[in-house]
Amino acid sequence: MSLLSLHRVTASYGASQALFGVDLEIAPGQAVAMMGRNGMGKTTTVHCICRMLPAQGTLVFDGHDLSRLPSHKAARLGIGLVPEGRRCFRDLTVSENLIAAARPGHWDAARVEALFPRLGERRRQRAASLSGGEQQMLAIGRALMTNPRLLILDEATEGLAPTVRQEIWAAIAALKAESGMAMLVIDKSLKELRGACDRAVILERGRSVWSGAMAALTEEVCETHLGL
Amino acid sequence: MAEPVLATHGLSKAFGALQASDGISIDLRPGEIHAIIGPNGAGKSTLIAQICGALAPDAGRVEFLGRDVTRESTEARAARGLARTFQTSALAMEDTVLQNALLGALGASGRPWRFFARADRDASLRARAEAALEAVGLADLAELRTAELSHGQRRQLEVAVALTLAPKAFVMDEPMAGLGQEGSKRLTGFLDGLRAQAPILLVEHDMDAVFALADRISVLVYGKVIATGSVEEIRRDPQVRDAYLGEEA
Amino acid sequence: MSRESWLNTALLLALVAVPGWALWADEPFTITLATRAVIFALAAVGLNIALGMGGLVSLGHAVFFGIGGYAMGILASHAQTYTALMEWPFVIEGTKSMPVIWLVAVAASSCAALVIGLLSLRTSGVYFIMITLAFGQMMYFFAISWPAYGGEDGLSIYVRNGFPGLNTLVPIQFYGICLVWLCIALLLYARLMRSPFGLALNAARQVPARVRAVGLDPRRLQLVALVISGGITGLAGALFADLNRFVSPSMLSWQMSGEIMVFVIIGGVARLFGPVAGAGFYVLLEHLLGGVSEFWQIFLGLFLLAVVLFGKGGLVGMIAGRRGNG
Amino acid sequence: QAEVKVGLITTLSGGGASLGIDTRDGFLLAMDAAGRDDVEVIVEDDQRKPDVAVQIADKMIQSDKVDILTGIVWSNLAMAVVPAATAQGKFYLSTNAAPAQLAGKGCNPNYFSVSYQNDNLHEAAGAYAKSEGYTKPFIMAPNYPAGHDSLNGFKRFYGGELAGEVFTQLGQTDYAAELAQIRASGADSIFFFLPGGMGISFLKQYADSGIELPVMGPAFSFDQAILQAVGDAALGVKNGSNWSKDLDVPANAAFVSAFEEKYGRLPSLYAAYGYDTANLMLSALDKAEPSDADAFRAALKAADFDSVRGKFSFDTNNHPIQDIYIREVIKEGDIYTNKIVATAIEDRSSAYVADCPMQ
Amino acid sequence: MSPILLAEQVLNGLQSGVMLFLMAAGLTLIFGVMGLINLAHGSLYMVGAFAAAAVAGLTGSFLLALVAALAAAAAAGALVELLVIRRLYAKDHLDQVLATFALILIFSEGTRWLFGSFPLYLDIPEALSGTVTLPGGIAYPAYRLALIGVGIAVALGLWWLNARTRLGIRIRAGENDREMIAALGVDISKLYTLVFALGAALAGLAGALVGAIQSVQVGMGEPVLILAFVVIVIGGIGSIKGALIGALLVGLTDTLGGVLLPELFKLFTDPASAAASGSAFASMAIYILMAAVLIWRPTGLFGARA
Ligand SMILES: Nc1ncnc2c1ncn2[C@@H]1O[C@H](COP(=O)(O)OP(=O)(O)OP(=O)(O)O)[C@@H](O)[C@H]1O
Ligand SMILES: Nc1ncnc2c1ncn2[C@@H]1O[C@H](COP(=O)(O)OP(=O)(O)OP(=O)(O)O)[C@@H](O)[C@H]1O
Ligand SMILES: [Mg+2]
Ligand SMILES: [Mg+2]
Repeated sequence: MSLLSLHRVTASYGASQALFGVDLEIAPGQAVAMMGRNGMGKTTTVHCICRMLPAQGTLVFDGHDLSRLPSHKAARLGIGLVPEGRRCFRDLTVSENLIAAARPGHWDAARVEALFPRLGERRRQRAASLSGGEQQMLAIGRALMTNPRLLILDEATEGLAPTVRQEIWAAIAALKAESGMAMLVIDKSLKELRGACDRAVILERGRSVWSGAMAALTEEVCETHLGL
Repeated sequence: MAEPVLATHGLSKAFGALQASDGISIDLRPGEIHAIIGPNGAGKSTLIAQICGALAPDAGRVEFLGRDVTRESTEARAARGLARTFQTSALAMEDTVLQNALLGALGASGRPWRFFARADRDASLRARAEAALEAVGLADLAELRTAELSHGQRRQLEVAVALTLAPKAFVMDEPMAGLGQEGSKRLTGFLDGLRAQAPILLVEHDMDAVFALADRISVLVYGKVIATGSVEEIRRDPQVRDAYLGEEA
Repeated sequence: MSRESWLNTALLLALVAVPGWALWADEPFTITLATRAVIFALAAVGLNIALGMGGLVSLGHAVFFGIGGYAMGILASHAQTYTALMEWPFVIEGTKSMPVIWLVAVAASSCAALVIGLLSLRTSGVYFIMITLAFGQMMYFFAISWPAYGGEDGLSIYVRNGFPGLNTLVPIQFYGICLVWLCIALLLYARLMRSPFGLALNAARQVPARVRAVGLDPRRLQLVALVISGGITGLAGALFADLNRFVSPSMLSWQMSGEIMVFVIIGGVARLFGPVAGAGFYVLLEHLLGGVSEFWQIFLGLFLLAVVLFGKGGLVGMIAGRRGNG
Repeated sequence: QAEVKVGLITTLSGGGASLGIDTRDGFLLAMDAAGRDDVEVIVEDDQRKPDVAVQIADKMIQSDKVDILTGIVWSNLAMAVVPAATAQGKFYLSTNAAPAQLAGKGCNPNYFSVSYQNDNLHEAAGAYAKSEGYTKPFIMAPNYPAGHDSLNGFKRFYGGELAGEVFTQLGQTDYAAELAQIRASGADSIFFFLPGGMGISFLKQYADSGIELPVMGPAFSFDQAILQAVGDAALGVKNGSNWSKDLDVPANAAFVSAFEEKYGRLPSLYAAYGYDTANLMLSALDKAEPSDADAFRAALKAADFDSVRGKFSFDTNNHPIQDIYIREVIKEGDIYTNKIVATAIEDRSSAYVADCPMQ
Repeated sequence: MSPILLAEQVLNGLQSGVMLFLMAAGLTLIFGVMGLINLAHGSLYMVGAFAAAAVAGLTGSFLLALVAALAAAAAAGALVELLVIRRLYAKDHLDQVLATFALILIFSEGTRWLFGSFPLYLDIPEALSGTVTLPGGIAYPAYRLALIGVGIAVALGLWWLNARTRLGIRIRAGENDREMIAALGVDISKLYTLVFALGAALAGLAGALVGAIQSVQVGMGEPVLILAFVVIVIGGIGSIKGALIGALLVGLTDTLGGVLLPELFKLFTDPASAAASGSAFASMAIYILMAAVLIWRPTGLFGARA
């Protein structure tokens, strides 16, 4: 049984339609990569899952129909979001950012700080004054604080130094291995995605045009759909 | 060796106990792409803010085209021909893509005090704006509202606005961030050609791009330049590998 | 033509048709009412330049409105009593001539806008709202307790000022003057909106950092916008004083600032005819509801609430839809 | 079709509404009693805003074609309306506001104040202070024209030395600083003019301050409507007034009982002025049409009506000549009210008669 | 002026500052925390005062009156949030200004419709009437001392709520990015209703407490509203500490300005016109203070740097 299942999902921003039929299945513990060129609807799909944008079609999470739930209820079912562009709470300190999201479970502030020691060092600093990479770590840590069953990472390594990026990919791998957390990962680095994910979906102009095991993602597929 | 277009001398800036810039001296020479890399929080954006005038340094000087501009405002430096892109897009979201580009062209023309003419009918402004959009591949989206662009498209527009200024030097803070692989490749090719127009000070975490583009690389760690050199030199530098590159060397 | 242009044309035609209707229906007072609406609209067009284009939420526009009013009141009262305004170092006489009064009103209110702008533009957002309010309150309390020109009692000008070739006491003729001014201001607004200055100002409201990065000074743009805005509102103040043949500190009160802002918001911020629709709607509503019940302001409140909650972009937005680009 | 139209502009909404409502109710009480269907009264709310008052006056003159205007409570609104209305040949009968300008240089043959001249009630307090032998009164009023007139009025009839003279801010609600000043000044009495909520606040804070000096003021702060909100704090205060509900005049007794019967509350000053104004107008209408301005003016000037204040006649500036009394705040059962304790000035006209060109 | 009188006036200034803080506290909470410009705050203040006056009139108990004020204002606040304010968060400040301006009209005239146009009676409780003698021989009203106590308690409570509780942190997070805090599983709507009701209750409490020494009448809220805005802007929006210090500054400026400026002018002119012109400047004093503070520090004394 799949943890998250999207079937023929469509969505629009006002009058302009952005999704024209997206299918997506994520099994518990599975990591799925979502790929596609700029503006193809990856983030839009994420917004539909997190109920930040109304969507039509079937959206089921763990047996619950998502399509009628408000955002916070979806999150409480166990969907954790690391949003595109970080969106840390600017005026809150690092530790307040973490506290704001906290829900009981495995992950707490101490564990997050152990995962990203730099956050521990900047505990009392306002999020707005963090460097880009620090903010990104904070956004991941904040999503972990909700103890999700599905972690959505929308461009989570954007703007990070190679070393940090490697750290984050390592953290992602560790998360997957240890806690069996399912993941939906959006990233531009094909190489890293290949290592971290079991399956992949490719979006093009608001449609899922390809999906399958990571292994099946051949050069040709990449060339036709991702322009590589 | 040609005179540097842009140079800093001992720039220092502290935020409380944190020394974000610690005596940074770098320069940018004609025709080159000088990449600044370094771990997150090393002080790259802070350096750019000081170069562009958004932040006043505690000590040190910024020289542009052979003049000390340390005390000049952002707008004065821009008017002298220093163009920047922002790490997080700073665009007029309610306006169209074209209007954003027109704004750049208007800034470059230095004549905003016209109250009765029509901005979008001004041939020279328009030509400049459209050329820039064309260059980054946004020409088709010119009439779209900027808020409707995807994240990656906004990054492209960010570069386009800088282009309209036809500057003497570019300062770019992570222009690749948010671009897909295809987009990064295109932008890499584009920047490669751009250096003929004006040199580029490039802050970037995309090592593929940096290694492909940079004539020189400076590595910033904890506010200090720990190494400057060619791509090869930097790749080989054990200190840099340790602090920044990791396996990507 | 877009729906908004149709709406604008209809509004303009309605304004031109008012006097005809008033004569036909034998309701001469309608003209005075319409004059009031037109003058408020003019003040609001002024505010719309600062507010809509420049994003400067000024809760102190009554200062400019009031200065315009007092320019008229002071000049006319001196002319009325045949006393000089100033005898040293040179003599300045009062006047009952509208064009001179307008000139003085616009000059004085623009100067005030310049000074207030220089001091206030250091702040932004809610702080800007409050600092403009502060300047408004200073002027208000000053006017109340400053005895020379009537204090709280204000100044009564018994006869409306004159305009060469017109009899301004005839409501239609005075209405004509006001309507012409409104049209001029609207034209100015329309041109400004599309001009290079408008483009830059628009961006300065949204992303000042970007404007700076292209080499323009957002604060200077906003200052100029505020000066133009203040001048127009000041002109409206002079006309308003002439309509009532009276000025008092109530023209300087924060409620007045609030009302001008309400006109803009209910009409539609940054819409060309927003202030016209807003002022017209408000004046009409006030007039019609006033007779309904002693508690008519409850209904006024409900109407305003409905406009905010169910209309996007004010009345103009409700009818004409979202703003087109360019 | 009514032959005479009367426009009553007064404050019916917002903070000052109680004054306007009483004005209107008093006026309409007299109109109802007269039962004349040839006189139509149009009532409109001025919201206490001068520009709205002007607009209503314009409407009444232009569209409703009224002959007579009346009803304004506040001086600043009167200054906005009266000069323009009289300039257009309309009659204005004031039910309350009577600023100095309109009594002196700016007097007008078509403008009649039926209430008083603004200074009168303060003058009464001044006269009373003198007769009581106070030597160091502390006087205060808000810093606006009516406040200045008030203190000048007091000083005009008191004439002695002051312990202090303070102008408070218009709309001020906290008087701790003034109370401290009073305590330190060694005053032997207090005179204040603080209309509306300001007076309520002052009296409550005064009662709680531990200062125990005789207090005087004009009637406005001790009016029927306000007293109930002040409560015990007002007891014993002396106030100058040209009317009181216990004034021993037959017309007054009839008025008070009729008002109470119709509206279920005691009348206030404003109601009394409204009532008198209507009766004055009716008496003149019996003799002449407003369209015959000269005859109507003469009929008004004769003041041939039964005033609830007893003696009533007009001086050359069309302001009343009347007795002005001192009242004391008392408690009658559960109700706080006033009773007359002295006559402060007899046959008082106004200080500005000499400036008025009409002689 | 004797030193003892001056000391007393300083005390008066401080006390009026605390009173102002009481009024401003709820506004800071709503304004600073939720980012909402609530012009109807003054109306909720009025609702509290009227509820208190009505209940005090019926029961004669000041304590019950206070409870009623809190309850009525909180209920009115919650209702307003659910019906109106809720739809405004996504809109810009201007729509909030207009909508809450409309609420003022509805509240004011609605209250007048219910209670009539005449001011109501609300007096201080027997136990707190009269004066207490302070060191230095200053006779000071006991009720005002109690007000100071309440003001300080409210300040501490609010600071604690905002800075130290998870509720406070989440509310502030919501101010930065509502959509994001909801996506993290926080029911921000319910939270905001709660905050609004709390802010309203504080306004109601202030209305009842201050109403007892001032006048309870329609329109009592608006002058207070302006002053409260002045206070929180001087202090820096969103800062409880700022609101307290801003309130004290405004209280001192207002009181001492009113007392000292006429004295100062007496050095130049005769007493009557000195009193007049001194008072004229005094009435502008707090606005001059506010403008000066903002020119010097564009985001108030303790506001976050923009
Ligand atoms: N707020 C919005 N309003 C209108 N259209 C939008 C909005 N956001 C995105 N779009 C449009 O929807 C489409 C999909 O955008 P989306 O952000 O989902 O792309 P994406 O795949 O995440 O791209 P990127 O890699 O650049 O982030 C784009 O064409 C974009 O123009
Ligand atoms: N206004 C500020 N107040 C306090 N600390 C600040 C401020 N701005 C930046 N910093 C700190 O200074 C350091 C340098 O920040 P900067 O943004 O320059 O880093 P960066 O090199 O650009 O990093 P990234 O690659 O992640 O963008 C960071 O540790 C950051 O937290
Ligand atoms: Mg995206
Ligand atoms: Mg950076």
